[in-house]
Amino acid sequence: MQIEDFLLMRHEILLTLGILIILMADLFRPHGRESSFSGLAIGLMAVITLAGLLPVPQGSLFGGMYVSTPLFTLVKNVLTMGTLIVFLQAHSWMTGPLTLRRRSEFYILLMSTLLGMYFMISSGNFLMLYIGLELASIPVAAAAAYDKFRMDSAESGMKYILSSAVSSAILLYGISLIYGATGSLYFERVAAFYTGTPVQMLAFVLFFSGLAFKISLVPFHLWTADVYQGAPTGVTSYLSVVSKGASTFVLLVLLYTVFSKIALLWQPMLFVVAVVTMVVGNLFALRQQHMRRFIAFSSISQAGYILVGLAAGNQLGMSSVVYYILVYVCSNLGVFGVISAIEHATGKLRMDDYNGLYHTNPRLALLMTLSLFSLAGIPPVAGFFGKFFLFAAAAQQGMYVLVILATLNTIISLYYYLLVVKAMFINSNNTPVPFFRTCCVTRTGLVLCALGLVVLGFAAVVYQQMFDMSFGL
Amino acid sequence: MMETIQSFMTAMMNSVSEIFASADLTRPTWSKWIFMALAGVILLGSVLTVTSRRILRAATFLFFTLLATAGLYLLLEYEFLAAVQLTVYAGGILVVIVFSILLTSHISYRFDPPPVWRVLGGLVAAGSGLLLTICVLVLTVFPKGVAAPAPDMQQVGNALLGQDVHGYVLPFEVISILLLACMIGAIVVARKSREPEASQPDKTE
Amino acid sequence: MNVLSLFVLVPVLTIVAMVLVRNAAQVRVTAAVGSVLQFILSVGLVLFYLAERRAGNMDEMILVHDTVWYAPLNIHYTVGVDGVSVAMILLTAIVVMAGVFASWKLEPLTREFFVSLILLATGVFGFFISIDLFTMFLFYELAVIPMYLLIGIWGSGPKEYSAMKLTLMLMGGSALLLVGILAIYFSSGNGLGQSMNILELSKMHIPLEAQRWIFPLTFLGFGVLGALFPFHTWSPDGHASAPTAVSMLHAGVLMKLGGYGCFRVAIFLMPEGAHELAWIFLILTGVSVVYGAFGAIVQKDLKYINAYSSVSHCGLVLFALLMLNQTAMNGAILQMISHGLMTALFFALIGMIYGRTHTRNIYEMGGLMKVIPFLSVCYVIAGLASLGLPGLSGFVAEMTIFFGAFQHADTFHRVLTIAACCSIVITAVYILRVVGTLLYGSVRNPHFAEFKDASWFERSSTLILITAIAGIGLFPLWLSSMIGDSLAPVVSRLISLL
Amino acid sequence: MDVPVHFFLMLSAAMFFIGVFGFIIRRNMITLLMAVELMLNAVNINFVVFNRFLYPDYFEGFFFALFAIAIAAAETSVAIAIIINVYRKIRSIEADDVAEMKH
Repeated sequence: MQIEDFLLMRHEILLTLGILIILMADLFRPHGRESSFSGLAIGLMAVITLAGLLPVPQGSLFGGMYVSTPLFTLVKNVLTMGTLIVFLQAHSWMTGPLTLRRRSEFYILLMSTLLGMYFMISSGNFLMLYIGLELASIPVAAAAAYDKFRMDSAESGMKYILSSAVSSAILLYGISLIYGATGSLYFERVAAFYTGTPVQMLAFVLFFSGLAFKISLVPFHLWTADVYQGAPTGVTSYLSVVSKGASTFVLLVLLYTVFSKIALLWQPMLFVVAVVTMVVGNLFALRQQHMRRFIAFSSISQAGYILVGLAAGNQLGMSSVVYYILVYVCSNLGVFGVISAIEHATGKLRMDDYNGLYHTNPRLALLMTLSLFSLAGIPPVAGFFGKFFLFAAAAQQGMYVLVILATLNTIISLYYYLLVVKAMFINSNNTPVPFFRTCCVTRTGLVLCALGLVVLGFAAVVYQQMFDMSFGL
Repeated sequence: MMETIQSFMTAMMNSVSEIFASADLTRPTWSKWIFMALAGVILLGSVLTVTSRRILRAATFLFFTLLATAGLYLLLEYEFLAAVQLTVYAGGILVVIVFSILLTSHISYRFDPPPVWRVLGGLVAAGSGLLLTICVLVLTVFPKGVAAPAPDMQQVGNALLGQDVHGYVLPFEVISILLLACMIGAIVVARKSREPEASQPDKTE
Repeated sequence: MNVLSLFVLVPVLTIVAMVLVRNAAQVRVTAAVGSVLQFILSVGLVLFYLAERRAGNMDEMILVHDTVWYAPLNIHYTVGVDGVSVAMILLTAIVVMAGVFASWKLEPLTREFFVSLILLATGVFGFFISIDLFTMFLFYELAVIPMYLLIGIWGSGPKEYSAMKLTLMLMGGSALLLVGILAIYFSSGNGLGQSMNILELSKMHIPLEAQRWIFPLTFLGFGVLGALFPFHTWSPDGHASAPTAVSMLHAGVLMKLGGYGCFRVAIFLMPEGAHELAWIFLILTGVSVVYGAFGAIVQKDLKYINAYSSVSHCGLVLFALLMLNQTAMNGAILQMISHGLMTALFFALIGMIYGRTHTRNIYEMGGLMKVIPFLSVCYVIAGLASLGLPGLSGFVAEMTIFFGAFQHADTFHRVLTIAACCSIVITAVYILRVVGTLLYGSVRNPHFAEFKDASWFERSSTLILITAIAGIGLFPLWLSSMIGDSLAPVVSRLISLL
Repeated sequence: MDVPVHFFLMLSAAMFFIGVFGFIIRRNMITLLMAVELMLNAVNINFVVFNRFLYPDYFEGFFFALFAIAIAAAETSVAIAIIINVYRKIRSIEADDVAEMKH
């Protein structure tokens, strides 16, 4: 291996080192002294984010097992930043007594998950894809069951591992048929032989279903609400943002490269799945009272919007999806930041508890409003731009019906997002969440989200960059 | 519509008869007999695994299924894989499963039979999936590869640490991290620890 | 730095200043300073515009400034104004200023109220100055969303319901609009390069098949905000629940966004589609006009009366636009301005009266002329303007509209026009009825006698509006010629295409 | 080898869908896990068969099966850990007892 190769894989190598550092730090920490590892993990993630910004050539290693392009690097950076923000927001929880004596494990689990996502994104072979996918999901299950003094956390972990196991079995069956139909597992060769024979179609459908589990598309979404509700808030936000973003991006890349020849099959399929996902997610979100369940269904419907861009299959679609993932990271982490701050301070998690929040904690309420508006696609926050581009991509392909259905769905979603806004600003409450100050680390995380929400929309250069790196069918 | 179905049926019939012709069942050989025996064990074992109402029996049937699968690998001359299957699957996974069964269930415990609608739903879902898959498989003509000799351990070892095309050093490394992470995850979840005093507000509702 | 961008920048800076200052009194002063500044700016813009025209600058839009924003979709930040938008900007500045004064004593959460109010104004100004579809859409939504909080927090009655209904219906309209904008963009250009710029788009030809479905989409999208008949139901509820300044701004300015959008986007960009499908919407707007007027007759609540009257008047705007000739369109724009001013005045007065009587039921009041003469006189003036008394702005606008409408000689247009004319009579009926019961007669409630007449900020608010109404009524020519000049090229293109 | 490739494939397909069937009808967590093991096993047969019969030049299927077994082991261990943790809480491993979730 040359030194450039190390540079090409810097995300993965640095993250592996980071995991080892934390492991070692835990092993050699003085006996009887507790340390939170929070600062260490945050610092490591910050270093990786910065290192990711270095300009580096593209290329492939290990005979095509590992591929890196500027777009991949960019998405990895987005995911790293998302993880960084999750760590920042989890800081106050991680320094609390509930996590005593097993703090380093939390970071190791999430970081190895992130490593799995890196490999998943950079894979050039179905084997690497699968290993990355598993590395990205098995530790999450353990992390979901991390809060083991609560019943629903354990249940959440169990639901996640079982559904993830079954989905990866289906995915594997798909991969095995792909291998049988094309004779290879390397993306390039598979793409060359993928012409759409019946067995290839079947293989694709199975493969897609497996990935759809991870992105929680309807009808593979049944685990989502329970898992989101039960897992610790930090893990839930990680699941709904980083994990989902990575899987979506992988699906995007595969659809546009490996399966590009059967676009005529997957475009109508995505059409249907997108519509069903949006509608079901929205309708269920309407009646949720528990904030984490609420966000679970909201994020299902968000995945539906992303599919609208995916279905387009053009350059605009690809860049819009990537852009939307970035925006989604900021918006959803903003929401989760507020939720976890309030949960940590008061233990309250129901929508009624948010009544009158603005009067006691105006800043949190404002950040929540901004994030929700971004999810709903209201200007001037970034979500507006993200949605516009997604829909523009579909419109470019002439899928106006899809766009109309999607925009009508945004109206439904606006309704329930406004319910939260209403709770915070309008409803009165005899026992409101008392005023509290978040610790400065958590606040940094919140400020980062707010900044992202405001800046991303207006700074067209971000989108321009993504557009330049993207490609169509 | 009728014509499409008809032509589909003819194509199916043709493919099926072709497959059976290539199997040439009139001239039984050892490998055919062994395959049939193994297939029988696998099918029976699988069905019993999911339908048995005693969990320990289900595990036993699963064990036989896994053994028969290892036999299948042997039949295909993949001795190494058969060995891995035996040690990791039958020896590792299954032992863990049996341990956990013994930890969590009483030996005489019997499941309640699943409700009828669920069985029907399962039958319909799995049955239609199976039917579809088999139709697609039957209709597919797979390219005839040249039967090359099975890999010897030297080749396997070289490929496992190879860095070029068809080299597997990267997945090998990544999977080691995966195993590490899973170990840590399993430990952090299963390790017994005392619940701290409720200085935190109660988070369950 | 482009001059027009100041119209967005000033309110944004005002908001920043309001967030930073210390107490409610300072917030009020900041808001007032900001809105007055904005007013001065817009007067300056009008003068500059007239001077440019007199100097012979015959560009379709002046002060055009173009910055590329999102290159992949050809989204530019493009601003520019013609006579129509200048007039609308002036209207907005006046109403915002009056609105700030009218809500001078508002509590609680004074700071938040003014921030949302100015945010709304930012959206409106941005909408009127932009000539890029994307930025236009952005500002449109920016103007709508603060309404939710404004009504929901500071409103009265079933405020949460009204606020939600209003927001969802308007956002539903904007959803159609989004599809329409994308469709316009992607069907423009004929492979030569697509555009979001309205000026460029008007020179391109959008295929007729596309126009056939994009026109109704965009017209409906904007029409929801302009209270087009089956989609007007948000308007009475919204107005009735909204606090004073919000009603003013909403009826006075926000509903004009709908009319302006219909003109600028739907009709201007898709003339053939408009010509073909105008009849459907003519019927709908005709219904709006008559239905609104009748609705106003049966109401007892002052705000509802005005809300229905707004439906009727805004219906008239769309009605006139769809006549697709110079005179009627000129009248439509004039009507927008006139209605904006007078309905703002109405709502301001209603707010002030309600603040004293704590009821809006007209039958519980009476004889107000004796106790609060200033406000009552203002109310009479507003009423007269509304029913189109010569010398006030309403007359000019409605006369022009009906002149224009009568230029169509076929039966269909005639019948509709006559039906719409009837609305004037109905308007007269309900205005006079309200004025009669409300202001004259004996004082029904004894403690009404203790009312104080308008305070200084209430006076300034109403006087600003009355001056503007009278100004337009007495000297309509500069305004109508300014609008007419800008309409002429539009209409001539409309006619040449057909 | 004189057994046609289709026979192997149909065998594995049957095994896979029996696993699916079991996953649908069972509610005991460990049985669910065993159903998943069946499915994974079926997949491995597929890989091996394809490798042996159709594409014997490289050992892609062989290695995939190898790695899949390793991953299945890891997955099972975490799943068992979680199941034991659940059992400690409620003394039951029936999924229905766990799912007291409200919708």
